[in-house]
Amino acid sequence: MSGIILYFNTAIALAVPILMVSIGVCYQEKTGVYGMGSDSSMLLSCFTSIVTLIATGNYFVAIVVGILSGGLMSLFFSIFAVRLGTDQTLTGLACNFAVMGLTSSLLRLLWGVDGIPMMEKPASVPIPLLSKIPIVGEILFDQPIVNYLVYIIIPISWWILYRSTVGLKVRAVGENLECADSVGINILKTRTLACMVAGMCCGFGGAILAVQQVGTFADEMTGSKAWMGIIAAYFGGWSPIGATGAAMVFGLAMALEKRIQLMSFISLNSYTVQLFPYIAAILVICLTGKNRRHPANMMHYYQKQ
Amino acid sequence: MSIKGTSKDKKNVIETIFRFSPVIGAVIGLLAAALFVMLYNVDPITFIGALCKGALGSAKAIGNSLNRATPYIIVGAATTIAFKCGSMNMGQEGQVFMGGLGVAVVALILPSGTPALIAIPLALIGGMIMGAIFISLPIFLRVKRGVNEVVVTLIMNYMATLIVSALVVGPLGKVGASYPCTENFGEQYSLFNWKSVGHLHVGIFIAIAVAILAIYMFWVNPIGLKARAAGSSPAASLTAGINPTKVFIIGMLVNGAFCGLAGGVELLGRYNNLRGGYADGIGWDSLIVALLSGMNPKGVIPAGIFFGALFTGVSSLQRSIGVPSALLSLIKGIIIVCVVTGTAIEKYHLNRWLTKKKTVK
Amino acid sequence: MDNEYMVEMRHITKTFGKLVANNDVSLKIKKGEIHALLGENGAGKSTLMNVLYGLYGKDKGTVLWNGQEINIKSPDEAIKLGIGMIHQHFMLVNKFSVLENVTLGIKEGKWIEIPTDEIRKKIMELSDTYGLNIKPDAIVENLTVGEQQRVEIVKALYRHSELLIMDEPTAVLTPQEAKQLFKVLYKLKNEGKSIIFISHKLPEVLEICDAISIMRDGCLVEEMENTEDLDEAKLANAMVGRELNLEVVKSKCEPGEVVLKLEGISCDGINASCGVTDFSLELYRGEIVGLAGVDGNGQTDLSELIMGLRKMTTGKIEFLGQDISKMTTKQRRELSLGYIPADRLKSAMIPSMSLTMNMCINKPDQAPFGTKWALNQKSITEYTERKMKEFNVVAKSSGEVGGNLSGGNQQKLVLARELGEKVDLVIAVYPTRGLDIDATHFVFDTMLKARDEGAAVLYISTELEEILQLSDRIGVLYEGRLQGIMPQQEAEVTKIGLMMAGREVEVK
Amino acid sequence: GCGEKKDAATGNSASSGASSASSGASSASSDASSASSGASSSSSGSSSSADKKDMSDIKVAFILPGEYNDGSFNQKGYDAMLYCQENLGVEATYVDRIDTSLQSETLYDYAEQDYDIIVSWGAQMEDDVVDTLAEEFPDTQFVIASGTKANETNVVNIQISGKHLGYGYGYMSAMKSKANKVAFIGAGQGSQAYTDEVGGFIDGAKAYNEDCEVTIMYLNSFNDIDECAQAAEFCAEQGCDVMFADVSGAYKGLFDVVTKSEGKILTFGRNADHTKEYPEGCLSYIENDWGIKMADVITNYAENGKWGENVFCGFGSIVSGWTYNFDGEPGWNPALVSEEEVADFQKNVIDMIANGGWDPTFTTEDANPGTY
Ligand SMILES: Nc1ncnc2c1ncn2[C@@H]1O[C@H](COP(=O)(O)OP(=O)(O)OP(=O)(O)O)[C@@H](O)[C@H]1O
Ligand SMILES: Nc1ncnc2c1ncn2[C@@H]1O[C@H](COP(=O)(O)OP(=O)(O)OP(=O)(O)O)[C@@H](O)[C@H]1O
Ligand SMILES: [Mg+2]
Ligand SMILES: [Mg+2]
Repeated sequence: MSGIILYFNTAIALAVPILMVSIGVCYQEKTGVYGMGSDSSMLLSCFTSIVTLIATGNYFVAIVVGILSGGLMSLFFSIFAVRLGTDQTLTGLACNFAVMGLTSSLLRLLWGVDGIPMMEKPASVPIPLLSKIPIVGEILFDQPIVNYLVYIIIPISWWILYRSTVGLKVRAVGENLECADSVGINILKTRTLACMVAGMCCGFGGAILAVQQVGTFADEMTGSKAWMGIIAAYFGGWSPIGATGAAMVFGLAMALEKRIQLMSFISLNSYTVQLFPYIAAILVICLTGKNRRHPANMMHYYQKQ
Repeated sequence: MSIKGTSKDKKNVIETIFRFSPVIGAVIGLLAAALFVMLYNVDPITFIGALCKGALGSAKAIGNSLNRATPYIIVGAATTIAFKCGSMNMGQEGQVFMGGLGVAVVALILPSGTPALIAIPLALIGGMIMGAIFISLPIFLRVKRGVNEVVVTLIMNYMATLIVSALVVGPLGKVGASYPCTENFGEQYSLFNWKSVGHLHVGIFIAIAVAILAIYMFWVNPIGLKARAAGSSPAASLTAGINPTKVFIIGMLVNGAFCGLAGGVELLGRYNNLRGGYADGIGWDSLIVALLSGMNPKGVIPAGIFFGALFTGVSSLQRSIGVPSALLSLIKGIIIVCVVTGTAIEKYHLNRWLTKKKTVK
Repeated sequence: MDNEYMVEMRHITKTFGKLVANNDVSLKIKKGEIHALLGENGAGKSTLMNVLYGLYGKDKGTVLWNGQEINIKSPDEAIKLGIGMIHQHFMLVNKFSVLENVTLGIKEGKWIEIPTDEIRKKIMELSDTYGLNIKPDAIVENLTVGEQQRVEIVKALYRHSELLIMDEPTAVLTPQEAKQLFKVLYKLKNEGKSIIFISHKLPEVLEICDAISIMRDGCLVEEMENTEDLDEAKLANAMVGRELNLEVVKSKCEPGEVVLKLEGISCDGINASCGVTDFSLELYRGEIVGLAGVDGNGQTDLSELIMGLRKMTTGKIEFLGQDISKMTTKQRRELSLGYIPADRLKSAMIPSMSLTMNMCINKPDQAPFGTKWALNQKSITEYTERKMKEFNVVAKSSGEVGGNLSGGNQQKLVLARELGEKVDLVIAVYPTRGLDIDATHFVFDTMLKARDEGAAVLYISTELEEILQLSDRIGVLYEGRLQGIMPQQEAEVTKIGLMMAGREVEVK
Repeated sequence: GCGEKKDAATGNSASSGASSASSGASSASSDASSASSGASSSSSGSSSSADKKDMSDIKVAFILPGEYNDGSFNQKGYDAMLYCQENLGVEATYVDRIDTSLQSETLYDYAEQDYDIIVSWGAQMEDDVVDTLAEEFPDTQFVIASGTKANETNVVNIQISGKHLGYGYGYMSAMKSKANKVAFIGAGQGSQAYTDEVGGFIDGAKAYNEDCEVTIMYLNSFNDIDECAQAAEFCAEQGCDVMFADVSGAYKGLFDVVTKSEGKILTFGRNADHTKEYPEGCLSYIENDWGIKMADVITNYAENGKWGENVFCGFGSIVSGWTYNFDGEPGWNPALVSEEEVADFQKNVIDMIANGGWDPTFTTEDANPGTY
């Protein structure tokens, strides 16, 4: 029984940063701005949140700083990609490179060869009654406090995107820029804001990863997590609920990979086993990802005549 | 409707200058990077000097730069092809890796006495086939199931590195290797190279040939016209009797095959065995090259050489003036942002700014 | 000064790069009037309206709103002032429902949940009051163009605009729908609102407008009151600046051999279309067969079926005695035929490519465009320029991209491509949609010329007038079936009208 | 000249390297260093004395594949560079983060410049070095740290015996495991050194207790702390109570898990003295002084000129690869490892292997992930 709980807990832990990125990507890509640069927001936030944590010792402040720096990074991205109309993919990739270099050189500047210290990670907080529910309760409601925040962000994001007027604007911008402009939606503002919200989500994901899960900063510590987030958004159809499902699939598959390694009867080398989550992801996409169409104005730049 | 007479000298000068906006962007990017490097007590002039010297300062540097440009040009050209055919392949990285695998499989199967003139082409064809096979899954899923190829190719990038590693550690692996790799292929598989020119290998000619082929196919041959039509407007091309799905499939396959070729050339040009991680980052950098070229095969050679030189120059900095390696990707990022900004300004804003100035006067 | 004018545009100049689209235009709209804005394709009407609406920035000039000088920088501000606009190219989000499209950009309820029920009720109210027949929950991409046009109207009405700009609202409406719209306009006018009405259909302009402004080449050339002694010819002449002959001169029809034979062909519909059911027709050399019908009754399906763009479920198609049912579009393109599809921006032109490339797209590997191995750029350019002259295509150069041409010129380019060489069969679907009188007549002339040169012409249109003028035989399409076919001499408007509505009418 | 040096060294340090681990009396490495430098000076006569170089004239380049401050293997290289610079006065420089794709370029660049000694850190580059560079640049001295290959003329390889290392860890793990379940967390399967280490680990654990369950698990990356922590949690959930991770930066993840267990899970420090941070559960850490090793190589080069040799470091070898230290001192964690256990280890691992009692060959399949 504890095995199952651990398995799901690991899956959730793996999924949460991916999920936050993918929710961010939902906002951003719904307005037709490619989320290639998510990694930059996430990585920068990992760095700033840990630095803040070391400086202040306060988790809350650390996470807030992480979120803000993610948003700032995205703002920087949007100045180029949204305002000036630079190629979104290239700008995103360039931001990723830049932040990779920036964080690791700052890391050296600040801590040098001694390396950054390892910080203690906050314990999980069981929710009084709910966590008593067997299995489900133990899996879902005995989590670090930030994860509960993520639980709330998912439905709120869905509601914002699909039920609120703001969401309607966001989606309209992604579908038909001219139409959006003609009904009085400020495209620049909408896109820039969506990018910033996306950056803040990625920043939150990064802060969770650094402060809650790892407890320190390592070069390129986000690994492929931001990419996974982008993929999850795609195949969740840019809906926060869909993206949650996709991120959970990734989390479960990645957690399963370690289980498979433990099974002695399949003697495969580690690389073969590590292929498993990706195969699973592709299988799931085959089954569910049919005819996902990205927003019609993806990567289109809008310039007022 | 009337056309305003083209006017004035000054405006034209500015416009001509901005034709070279990518170059200007690159220069500004270098200056920005130089300012940043000052944080590390490196003099900006030394920095730029060292960067240029490392990229183009000697025969060896030029050789290194061209070697690095080789896969960029091949993959870049292939990517522009696929893009013009209406597909968004993001799986270059994986396809390049698989190309190396194809080369290795052929090289390990062929009898060891095969002469180079037969062995190398066969091996490279093996690479191309492998690249094409690897890209077939996203094609199939897109055509038959409507699954977006961006997602699948992205995921398959991760799979490719793992597949190569798994095979190199497993069935193809050399026993007792100090790092995961296959047996050596044999001398005959090494691409001819000039030692004195930084081991510049003949791959660069293959690359230029591929780029020229792409230019020919796209701007001269009628097939290219049809493909471009299908890529930019599927409905209209259907009416004109072109099958956009077929174009998509062929474009993707060509992309996969040429990525495989690039992987093969890289492998045979630099190494004599297949090893995990041998092509790390090439696919991504090539995608950048393709994008920098404006997804136009014509721009791929200069963009590829620029990026190859940038990469070589930047990675020589640590050796020459001790700039920490961590800064290198920052410098790369700054320069790319500046180049794309230059392009965007030329494309969208320049005219407007110029005319605005005028009306103010 | 009393604010007699609701809006005054003064000395507006607007350029696109080197092209001057509006040159020192001044336009005055009174309160409570329906003001027509006329002009040839590309005269700058839409541009001027887009400037007024804030969608385009202006280079020079001022706008007065109720006597007050204002600077409208974005549609947002225009909407706040009470300006509504129905755009020539629909401004609708295809993936959204009608309700969402109407809600879009409405200020009430920022950050809050969309008051869906309330809005639905209001839409239904509007729909009932003005007789628009709107389904609030339908997805826009599943609607016919006529329905989409009505959604645009509801969108504008919903905002209670003081000034309503309507850029060719009747281009895709049936006569009945147009009548309905005019009622709406009168009602609005009586409520004291002003309307700017752009149209190429002069009779309706004469019918409903109080004042008329005419643009030519980016300049406002004439302003007039709509008085008794105005007629179509006068308007048309003012628009083009020279005498126009609006008569269609037609020689006698002498049908020859069968060119196209359709035997009971059918296909399934997609989205909003109804498909084609058991359609049989023979087309002879030297005749024009007009197919009338309300939009959405299988016109597009039929043409696409003939071109092999749709899967044929039953039937047989013969071209000059050869069975082409199994042929691909590519193979059919090798035959001597010309095809003018319904949606020119989407299906006929590649907006991002140059005119030369658009010209050779059908057969790039054949003379004079090139060989299997290479395009002959020089001869393509030469050919394109020759045809452009022949077909009167106005563009900066043959290297201009297709998307930058005005609608009329795009259509002419398509005509030049499809009918530039002698062909045996012409299939034209709505070829005059959105064209000005001059261009429309040019299309007529081209069709007649093709006919006289021995081609069989299948002319599909929703404009009964055109069909009656042009055709030798007239058929009616209803729900994908051929409701009946008759020689032009026997065609009566009432009879065809009944058939178009689905009534079975005795045809001799 | 090299042959003599080797012979001389054998007599001097064979026992000290093996025994220091148990006795804790003195550092084996420093012994070895003094031994070899002593040996070199004594044997200098036989080699051409004209070769003798001034330390300050010698230029050394270290090529590190990973981050210079990864707190692990690459940092050892950086430290070794600093050590040589300070203690020998040579002109030393380094480059880090040299990916596979940059290796040959970097190696050639240094070889063509007038560097005397080029140190390639890790086995990744050794084929390039041994097969091509060494022949092309016969006047340059190449050194491979922790590789498997050398040549006779100008490539020195310091080969740390992964096999011995792994066996030792495995044996001690099995000895300390109450649940009879131990785990090894690794990354980058495939190199012979790694295969040997894993194979040795399994063999060592089984040698202590045939029924001991050994779990082998691999991470996707050497640096993913989070992943390492998750792997450790899985192993803990399986019941493993002694775990060892040989991954560069990611070991921090394992440490996080074992620290939380408050002494229930035991582990070993790797490359850094974790016994200080976690005395309640850290059995020892390995002191592998690359600085001294590199200093020896450079000194010998200065005295005798270039040479090629595979310097094997393991139990019973001429030069010991490492010592087991606790809290800065040689020896095991006294609170966790009793005198008898240390003696057992000395007898059944160090002495047994030194006497040639165990020398299998492992293939990659032997190191596959799974439970053994
Ligand atoms: N966005 C644009 N960029 C460049 N040129 C444009 C743009 N929009 C319009 N034009 C050009 O400006 C001129 C006026 O176009 P406009 O759309 O105002 O004509 P119009 O009078 O509305 O014609 P139509 O009756 O065909 O709608 C045309 O020559 C057109 O090609
Ligand atoms: N960050 C890394 N990137 C790539 N390869 C690495 C990295 N860290 C270690 N390796 C490889 O793994 C091998 C074993 O590394 P390990 O950390 O066990 O060092 P070692 O040889 O045992 O030396 P030491 O005993 O000083 O730690 C090295 O030879 C190196 O090739
Ligand atoms: Mg118009
Ligand atoms: Mg080791």
